[in-house]
Amino acid sequence: MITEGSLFFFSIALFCIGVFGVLVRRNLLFILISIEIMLNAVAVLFVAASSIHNNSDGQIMYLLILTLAASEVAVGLGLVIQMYRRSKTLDVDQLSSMKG
Amino acid sequence: MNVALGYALLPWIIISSTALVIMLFTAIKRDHRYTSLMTSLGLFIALIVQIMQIGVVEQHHELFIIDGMTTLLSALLILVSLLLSFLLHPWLQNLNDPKEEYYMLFLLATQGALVVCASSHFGSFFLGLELMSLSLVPMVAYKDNDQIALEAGIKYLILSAIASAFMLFAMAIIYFYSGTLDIREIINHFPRTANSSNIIYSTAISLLLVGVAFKLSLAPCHLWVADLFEGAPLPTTALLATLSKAAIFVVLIRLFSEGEWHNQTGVITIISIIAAASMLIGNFLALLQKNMLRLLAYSSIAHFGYILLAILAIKPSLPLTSTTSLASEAAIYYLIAYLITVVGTFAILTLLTNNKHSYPLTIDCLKGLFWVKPSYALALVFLFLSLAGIPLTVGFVGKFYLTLAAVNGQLWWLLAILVIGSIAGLFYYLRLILTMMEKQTDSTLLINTSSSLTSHFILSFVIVMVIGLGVFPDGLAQVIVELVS
Amino acid sequence: MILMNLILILLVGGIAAWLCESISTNAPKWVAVFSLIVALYPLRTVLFNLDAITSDAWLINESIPWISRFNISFHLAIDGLSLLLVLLTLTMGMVAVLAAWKEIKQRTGFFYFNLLWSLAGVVGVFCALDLFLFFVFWEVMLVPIYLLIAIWGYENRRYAAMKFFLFTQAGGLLMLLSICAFVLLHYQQSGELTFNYLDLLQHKLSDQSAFWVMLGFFIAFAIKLPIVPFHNWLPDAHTQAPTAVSVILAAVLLKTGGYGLIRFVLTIFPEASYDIAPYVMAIAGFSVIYGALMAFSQQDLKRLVAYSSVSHMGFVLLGCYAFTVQAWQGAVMQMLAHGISTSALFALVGAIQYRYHTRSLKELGGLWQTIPKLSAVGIFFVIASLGMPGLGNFVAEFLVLIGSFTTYPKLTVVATSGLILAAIYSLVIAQKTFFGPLKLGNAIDLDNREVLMMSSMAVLLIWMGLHPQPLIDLAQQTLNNFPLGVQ
Amino acid sequence: MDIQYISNLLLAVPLLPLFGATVLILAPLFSIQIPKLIVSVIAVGSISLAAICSILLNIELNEPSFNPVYGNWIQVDELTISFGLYLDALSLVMISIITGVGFLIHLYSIGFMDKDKDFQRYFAYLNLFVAAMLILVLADNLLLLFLGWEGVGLCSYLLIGFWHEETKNNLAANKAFIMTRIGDTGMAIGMFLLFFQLGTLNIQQIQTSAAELWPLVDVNQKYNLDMVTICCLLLLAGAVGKSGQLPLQSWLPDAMAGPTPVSALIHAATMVTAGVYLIARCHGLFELSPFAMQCVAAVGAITLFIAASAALVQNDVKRILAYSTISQIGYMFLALGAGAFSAAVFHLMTHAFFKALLFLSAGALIYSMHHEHNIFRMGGLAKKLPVVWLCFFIGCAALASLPLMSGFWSKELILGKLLDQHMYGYWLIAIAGAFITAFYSFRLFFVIFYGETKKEPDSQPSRIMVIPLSILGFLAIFGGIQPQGLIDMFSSPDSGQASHSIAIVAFTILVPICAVVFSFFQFKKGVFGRIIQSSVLNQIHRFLLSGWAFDWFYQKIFIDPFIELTRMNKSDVIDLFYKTIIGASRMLHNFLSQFQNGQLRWYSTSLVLFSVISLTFLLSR
Repeated sequence: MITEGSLFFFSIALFCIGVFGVLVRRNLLFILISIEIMLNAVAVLFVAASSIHNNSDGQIMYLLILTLAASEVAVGLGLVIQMYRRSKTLDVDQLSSMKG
Repeated sequence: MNVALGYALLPWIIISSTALVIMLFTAIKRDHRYTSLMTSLGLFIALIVQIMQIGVVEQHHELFIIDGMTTLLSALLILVSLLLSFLLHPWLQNLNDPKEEYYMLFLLATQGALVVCASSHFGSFFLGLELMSLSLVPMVAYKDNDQIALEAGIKYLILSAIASAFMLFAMAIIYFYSGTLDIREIINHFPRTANSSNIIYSTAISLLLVGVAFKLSLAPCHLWVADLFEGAPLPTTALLATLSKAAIFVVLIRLFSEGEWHNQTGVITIISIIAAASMLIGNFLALLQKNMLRLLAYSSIAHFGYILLAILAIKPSLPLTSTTSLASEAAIYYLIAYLITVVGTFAILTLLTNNKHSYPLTIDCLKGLFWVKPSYALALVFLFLSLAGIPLTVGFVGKFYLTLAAVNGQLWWLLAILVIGSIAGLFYYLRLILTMMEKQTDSTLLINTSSSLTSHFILSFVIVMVIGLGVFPDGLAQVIVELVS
Repeated sequence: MILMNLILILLVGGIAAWLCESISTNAPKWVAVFSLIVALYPLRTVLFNLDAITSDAWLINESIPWISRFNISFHLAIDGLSLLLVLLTLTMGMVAVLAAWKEIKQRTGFFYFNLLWSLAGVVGVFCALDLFLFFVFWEVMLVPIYLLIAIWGYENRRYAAMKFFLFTQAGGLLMLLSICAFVLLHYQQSGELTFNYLDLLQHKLSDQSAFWVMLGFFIAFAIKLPIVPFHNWLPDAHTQAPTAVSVILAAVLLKTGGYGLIRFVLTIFPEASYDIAPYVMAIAGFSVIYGALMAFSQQDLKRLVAYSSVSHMGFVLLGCYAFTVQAWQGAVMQMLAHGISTSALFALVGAIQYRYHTRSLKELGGLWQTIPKLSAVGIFFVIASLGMPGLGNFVAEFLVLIGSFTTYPKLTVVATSGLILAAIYSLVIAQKTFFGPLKLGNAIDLDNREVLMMSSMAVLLIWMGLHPQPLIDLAQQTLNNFPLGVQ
Repeated sequence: MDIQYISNLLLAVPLLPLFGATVLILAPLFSIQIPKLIVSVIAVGSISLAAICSILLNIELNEPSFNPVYGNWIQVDELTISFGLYLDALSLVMISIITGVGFLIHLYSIGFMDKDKDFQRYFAYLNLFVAAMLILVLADNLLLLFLGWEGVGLCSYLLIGFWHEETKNNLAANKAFIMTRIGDTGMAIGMFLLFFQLGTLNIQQIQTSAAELWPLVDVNQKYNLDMVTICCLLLLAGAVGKSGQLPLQSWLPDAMAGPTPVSALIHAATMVTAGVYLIARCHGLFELSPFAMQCVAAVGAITLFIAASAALVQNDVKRILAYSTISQIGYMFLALGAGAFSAAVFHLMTHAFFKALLFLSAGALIYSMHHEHNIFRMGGLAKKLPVVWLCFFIGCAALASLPLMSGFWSKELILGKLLDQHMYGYWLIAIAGAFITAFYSFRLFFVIFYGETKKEPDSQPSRIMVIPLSILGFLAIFGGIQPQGLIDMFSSPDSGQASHSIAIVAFTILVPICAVVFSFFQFKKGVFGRIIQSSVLNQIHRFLLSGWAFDWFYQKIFIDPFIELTRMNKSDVIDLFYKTIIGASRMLHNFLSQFQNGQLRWYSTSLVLFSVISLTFLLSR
């Protein structure tokens, strides 16, 4: 039996993993993936909440999140390609020409 | 879907269908001029419809709330878009890449902002927000051969995705515990005192705050904004500085004028600190900044810090709130003043640079402008004075409103920081004005400037708005009073 | 709509001056002269009937609604005090135009535009009876002055202009806070939201809130006056400003501080002012002494005169807070007399700089041998500034001191020693500039324009020194209407 | 007596010279050239008309006092200051001296300043001075008096620095002005205090209401520092400054930098005696405070001795005369302090005559000797400059108060008054002073006229210089007839005229004669001008030469610290505070800019950090 609490903590853990990934990875692709993980954590929570409260709002939100994730990746990958074409690297730490 | 709601949503329908038509049109035949005309026309019609709705339409839908405030600010947002759309054609003209998609993204971003502005539900809020953000990302990185635009685009994409994820997570947590996504309901269920679910709400609120602070580029989530302003194309920056921030702020105003937040001392403290930090950090970062766009970015941080004061001043049982809602008025007025001023500034900068200019756009580029192009420079002088809050400009009226509201709310130490920040702010605005009045001229920027009918219209419109609303603010003030109360 | 016309004439004149530049570079100054003369025209009814209307509370009082949301109106009015200061503004505006006559060669249109707009702002400050309107004018007059210093100033102009602006703005913002707080407190008690001076005047604040509200106003005016330790903008601004702007600064801009103290701080918050009076008197005395000491140590002639301004304006503060009729009258007289004498000194320094391109006391000397007229006039104003009886400054300082003595004898004695220091630094000016062996070459002496300008100021000073009664009576009219808690 | 006529006449007295001054000052400003002759006519004419007016007033005035008011100057609340002139015997004497001696000196100046390029400016100042001085003595209230008081100070300043090309002269002028200003400030405070206490500044009213308010305290409490004493001492400060008395005396010797007729008029005959006039004018007030009277006497006595001793060793003829002026005014103060007001004023008058004579003849001497001031570079001039010789002799004799000269009568009167008041210590000082005075005045006389011939005079004084000299010489001899009005002027203890023993009278007469004789023998021995070998004596000589080293003392105590203080704070300490703010802002800017490092991962970290911190904050509450 999956309890509400465990779902909650699972999603928090997943979210934290995503956050951690965003923070420590330098590769742009991995950062995008980490963001996906974060979004998925949110999606899990929404679905779980939806089943608890017995309304469909959460599931609709899940769909929306899915769309968001997809379009984000679409835009993101476009940029990834651009970046790789331009500088032959995906290291985000290289992206620091603007400062001050 | 009844007719009244349809009428209420008519501006949105017009704008999104314009975007769709452009998409179809582009698929058939690329024509820059027609696309541009179509965009402006669509926005113009939407604006007229929206203005007609001000104070008339009142709709409380499950997802949207369309009332006086929404209509007024939507009209304003459309106006801003319309103004910017005039600039797109001359700017894109000099670009080698395909141009038509930009208009589409532009319209979609506007649409997103309008949705956010009217949202009363986490779902609609989220949809609008993402529509706006995701349209903005390609707009930021639109220039194909531009390294720093790409850099800015990537930064914005990643960071805004993180912020969205944070906000979504907060929504999910709230939904998990309350079972609803309707904002007003959530506010009403908000725990008045400390109890077991407090911890959950605290988590949610702090995550939500991160998202909002990021979108409004409030300190300490302000780091991205300067890079973005510097890297992104000028029209995109203008849109980013005005539309995206204003839309979110409207939600914030609504949130605060409905809930009883003064009991939530913890949240109030955090927001106070955010406001104070934004005022200080923004102004002091701008203090010696040489890059024009970074400077504007920092000044926008400070300005949103100022408006937070109005938000914080929304408390019941204060002298003026007993009869009217001074603080909300102040927030709205300041927002309007800021939008007009900033959009004017970007419009003029865009006109001046016309995309032929090589980066970076430093302050020195404006050297001697006053003696070469007096009309442009004069407009810029008024705009900077307005940003600095000098009387007879709309910015001053906004600041006055704000001060009155903050004094009314007895936010003394924040007011002290406001004073310090304003003085620092004056320093760099005046520096800009002075640079324009210097004797030597750096002609690289200025030679290109062409004067067309559009530019004349924009210049005069900006001056009339900034000075007109500064000298005779009463009309607008009365409208706001009516709509808010 | 007398006063509105007056302000409007100046504003329109400014724009006309700017536009005229395209006709000829000389046109703007004639436009400026013309508009300053025309500006007197609306005042004719008052000026020709001075005796008849001294009993009325307001000589002119006009108001039109402006921002109804806050019940703000465009409320202008003058009484004796305001009238004196408005006249001073117009007169010294004329002097400033004359001082700039030859000195300003570039961008004359914009120069005179700024000059006239700043004068319009100052006139507005002296006339505004709505707190919001007052604040608007208070700020509006600064921007043109800022530009004047920053564009046409000397070597270090940007720093000086910025310092000037930031100092006054800091005060201005505090004043804005005070205005807001005051209006809201009034609203809380009476349920009426108003920025009208006369309505707010009726309002009595509790002691503590009165203190804080008063403090905001006080600091703003103290910065403008300026009072040690808020005086640092003044030497820089004066030193770097073009002559005409120095004249405007000294003659009228500083007076807005004194005017504000009298019109707002003392009138609206008599009790709170009375409570802090001992401290303020001490600061004022210190200002007198400190300014004089600083003046003595300067090598830059303009800086010296600027510090002497600090010293002189200390007397204004002294007079305001002594709470006696004589001292109050002295403060008003000091504003007028200092306005003329110090402006004249600045104009002189400007004339010297125009001829020799230096203001350094080390480089100047022996000017009497080549330009005796200028030197004679210079000696006259030096003597005036050290408080020679028979000239306006003496009457002012005498009244201030004799009035203050009855309430604060010890502090007055301290401030009186400022007279000795005034003599010291004034004589330093005379000795190092006009006397001694000639160090620089020949130059052209004062031309007719300058003689006219200087001699009219000299005549005014002598008139104020020997027959100040009309001025005193006019100012007394204000005092009669607002007793300020003066016994 | 037609009141209108007299008041107009009285008004004309100060206004005529003022008119002359105005014309002379304004003309060059508007580029109008006035020939020298016209300048002289305007300048001397205005003074002579004023002199005639004052003579007419002497004839016409047959009331004890006359007080016309010409209008209000300042009226604020209960403070009322009018343009009122007050004519009584005292001011009548003063205006007679001022216009009379002034006229003579103006006349003399035409000759003396003949070759000066600033002829017109000179007469403008001089006229202005006379006008101011007349206002000073005629004023019926302290403020108007102060107007004249400062006015004469100003003219003195301008005339000391008349030859402005030389920095030395300007510094002397500055010194004179500032030192007198110090005294004036005291006097101003005195005015404030008087107004505060009595509510008026009218001199006569002050004296009457002071007498009501502060009845004379009994002798046991006379050293109490009560209000009237403070008032008197403050007024005394002004008097001391103006009259070159201790401790503000050291400007007067330096003031000799001006043209010699100026020294005669301002720094001998008129302005420097303004202090004496002030105290005499306010005698009703001073008499209420025995302590203040004591102070006046003490100041006078000490000054007369110090100045006389300093005069002993000076080389510069004008400095000798300057010290002697200080010393003689010391006598006047002594007399005032003893309550002998009429004697003081009498001595003021005779002093004006003989000192003006001395200065003018010194001027003639200097004029003839190529601007040579040092007496030891002159000598043997008795035959070569007979007129000057004669004038000098008369002047020195009067100064030494040899019998039957004008100075004799006034000084005897003062000495007698001192005995009357049982002020024996002061009497002794006065006698000693008289001895020294006679000694140094004849030292001067012998050295100049009978010393070794060093230099030849190149010209004789012109006629226009000789005429005033001879008139003044006449007055210096016969001016010792005390006008009746003067004696009656003060109702104070003049009545108790005790006769002194013959021995004392004879002693006082003999002292100056002995001094002259002693001086003659010393001169014969060649003591004067000899280089001093003994180091102790040398020290004393230098000490005396510097006028008891007051200048050195003031330099160390006041001027140097003052300059050091201002120099230290030249760039304004308070500005440091604002500079710190600027620096701090810059540092803050740089600090904050460091966080804008362009690193995406740092940016995302900041978001996460913020959420963590705010969460911690919310939970910790």
